[in-house]
Amino acid sequence: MTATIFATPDEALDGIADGARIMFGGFVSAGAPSNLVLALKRRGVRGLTIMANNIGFGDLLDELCEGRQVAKAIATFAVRASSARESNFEAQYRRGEVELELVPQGTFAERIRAGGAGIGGFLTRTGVGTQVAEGKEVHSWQGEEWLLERPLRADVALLKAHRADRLGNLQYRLAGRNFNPLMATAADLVIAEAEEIVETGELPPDAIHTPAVHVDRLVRCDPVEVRWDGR
Amino acid sequence: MTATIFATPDEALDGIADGARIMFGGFVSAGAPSNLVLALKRRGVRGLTIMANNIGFGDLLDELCEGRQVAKAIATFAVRASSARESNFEAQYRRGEVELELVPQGTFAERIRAGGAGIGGFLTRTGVGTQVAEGKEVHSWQGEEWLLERPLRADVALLKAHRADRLGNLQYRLAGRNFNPLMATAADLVIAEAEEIVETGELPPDAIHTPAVHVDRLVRCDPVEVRWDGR
Amino acid sequence: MAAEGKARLTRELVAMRVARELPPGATVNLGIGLPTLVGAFAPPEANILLQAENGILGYGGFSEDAFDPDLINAGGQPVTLNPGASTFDSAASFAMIRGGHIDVAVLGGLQVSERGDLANWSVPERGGGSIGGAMDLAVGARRLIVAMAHTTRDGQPRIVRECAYPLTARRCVDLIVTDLAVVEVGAGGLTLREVAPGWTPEEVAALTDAPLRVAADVGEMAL
Amino acid sequence: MAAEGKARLTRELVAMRVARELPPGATVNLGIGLPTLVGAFAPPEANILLQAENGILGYGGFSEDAFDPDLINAGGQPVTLNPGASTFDSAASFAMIRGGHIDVAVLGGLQVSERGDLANWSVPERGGGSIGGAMDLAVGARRLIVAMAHTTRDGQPRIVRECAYPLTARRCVDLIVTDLAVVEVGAGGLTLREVAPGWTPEEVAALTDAPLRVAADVGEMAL
Repeated sequence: MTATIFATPDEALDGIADGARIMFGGFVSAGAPSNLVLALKRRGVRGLTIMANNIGFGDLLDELCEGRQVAKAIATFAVRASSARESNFEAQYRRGEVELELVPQGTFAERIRAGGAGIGGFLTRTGVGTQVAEGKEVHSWQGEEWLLERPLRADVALLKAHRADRLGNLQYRLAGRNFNPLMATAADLVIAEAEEIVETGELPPDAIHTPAVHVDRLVRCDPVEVRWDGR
Repeated sequence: MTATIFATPDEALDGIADGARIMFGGFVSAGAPSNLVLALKRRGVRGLTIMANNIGFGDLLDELCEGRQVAKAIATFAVRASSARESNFEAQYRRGEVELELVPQGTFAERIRAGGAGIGGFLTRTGVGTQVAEGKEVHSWQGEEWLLERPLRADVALLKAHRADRLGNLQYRLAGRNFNPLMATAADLVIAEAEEIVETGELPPDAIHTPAVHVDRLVRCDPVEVRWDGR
Repeated sequence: MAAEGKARLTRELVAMRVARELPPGATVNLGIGLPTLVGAFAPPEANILLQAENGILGYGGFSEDAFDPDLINAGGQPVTLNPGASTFDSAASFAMIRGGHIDVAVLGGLQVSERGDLANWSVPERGGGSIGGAMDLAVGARRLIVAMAHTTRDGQPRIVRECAYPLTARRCVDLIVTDLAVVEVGAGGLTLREVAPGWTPEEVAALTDAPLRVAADVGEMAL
Repeated sequence: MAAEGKARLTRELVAMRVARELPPGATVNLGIGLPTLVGAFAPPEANILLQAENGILGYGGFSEDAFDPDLINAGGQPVTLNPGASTFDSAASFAMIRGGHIDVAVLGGLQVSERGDLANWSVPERGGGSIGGAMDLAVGARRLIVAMAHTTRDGQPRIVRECAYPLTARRCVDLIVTDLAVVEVGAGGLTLREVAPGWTPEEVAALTDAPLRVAADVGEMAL
């Protein structure tokens, strides 16, 4: 289906309700759908399960914790080993108010890809013999041990593209690509903010990173300035 | 490692010996490394296991069968249901002279990707209840049956790129991409023919389809004209 | 039998009937053979996005231009690209297919069983056949339409109780469109929805091995 | 103990020593913290290709230009791109890492065991930690170098018989470079290869929990 273009990020989130499972593209400052995150904060929906590479590391997701909108996070960076500085998420996590599933980054990426690709599970050596293996099937093959990891899907994916066309094709820029194209395939409703929306046909077919079939809603937004200080 | 550039496709095949397991990019006429296939024919190595989407359907791989170089094929199109026309491969297959492992195309793609990505196996619904399931583990999960499919790797991958840079980055053109970027990750030695080789730095980072880390050898070749008549 | 001399629909008319099943904006994969004809009968205003499993979304008609070896559909036929077309590798293409992102697939068939099992890739007595993307499409597409001749050349039914030919996938077919009829596959078996002009439900049922329930509102095939 | 007052190598000197381990043309991933310093000490003529797991191959030094949020390494630091750099998604990036396409990974460490087990992501008494890409790199890189302080701030050895902290991966470390020593991990255990200037093998062994075999040709750390 052709993507629908919305005038504001708030309108683009129409229908997202309490308890939604939401994926967020982005890696620290790169390719994060910050306009959509801020609109989700304004929307005030609660009990969310959020899936993102990081929360509280140069992203705006931690702001969702201000209003206690997050019930659970699935992430690769969410808790610091040092207590130098504490995010809202960490404080709530340490008080037992939010749940956290910490996932190795490669497994996180692969699980999302599997969720979008109709793969029912995959075997990886990552995590064998660690806390990550707890409760998972271990397979032996070719003299190695492998964990069976399961696909990850969401109700909604919120993405940040550099450029979109009106049909819904997306291009990302440099390290802004990261999890965005994977999440585009793994959610029932896919909403992307783009810095620019061009006419259909302007993007060369070989240079499109996410084909339009994966994108339901678009909104044009100037990027929100975000910078992590590394702490 | 930076790619090494060779003057001719014959020199680029240096070291390939009898019994090699070789992947070939390409889908019918699109993105097929025909110069390298013809060089492999001239090289005369035998007992090959070849992995390609198709053999004898608008490709030149069937010519390898003229000199009986192929011992086994892993492919998705190799035998016609009609006997209207017979390729060398089909004739040899029907006489029991070559071995054939017929694979669903999506499973073929995913197995190669798994081979390049360190995945020890994956679950797919494709092939359940068919001949393809013979000898494979069947898993039950979420009320469905899934086949456990294993990764596919090769000694050598022969690829066709549209454009390369001297470092080894590759770009493909339109439907010429197909299996090429997957095979680039799944072989010990990766050799690509390219219609053009440009200076390193000329390809935009976001428009590179195969990063240079995957490519060992390059050779510049004009494409060989191939067209399938559909029979 | 009187029905034997009657005219059956041409391949083009079967394709035209299939095209009416495609909802506006649908993403559709057309298999090799008869199904490739369907694209030409989808009205442009329906904005159908055609996917080819060799890595194209948004291809158009068959190309009349100079042959471009890198611009073919999955049947090897030269095609054009519509505005907004994108290209991708085979893993991404089958992630699209197997991940449920294709609304409708149209495949050719050798046999379809009353449960919706499909056999479409191998004729053992003719020495085999090839799988291509058929098994992936049969399993992954949200809706699967099989377009085929109602009987073999020597008059044997292709809609059967059990497939004799090697299966492509089990319980995958949603609708069968033949040169004689439109048959829906449901939990309770097969329902005859439409018959070709000039044919009666009884005549179609006589050329069908599997039991056919005749729909209360059975009509002539809408072309 | 007399050794306690002696100077240890700075983080920069540890990074410099690690850089000497990178073979020309190697594809290298540098973990967060001390390892990110290694890039600056690799000579340009070595043509090291730096991979960042957030999706860059071929990044260069830290950027002094206006901050570009889309051009950061996996530690969130702004970087430049060298000619020939490419960018890709996280699945492709970890396919590169887990598929054995990274020649060397350099990671920080909390503890390394005599068998080469690594613990580097969690300090339970400080409330946890995060995994990031560490587990994937530890398992997937062809060679794993751990760069860390030889002891904790309060003098406890980090090279131990058994890791007390949660593991990153088992039997994954090939070489340990600390502010006191270079230690090789082999099938038979740990071998002390080099000591920091002014330190004796005995002094280093005294600050090491795991048994250390002293190499016959043990020397001063080559910087």
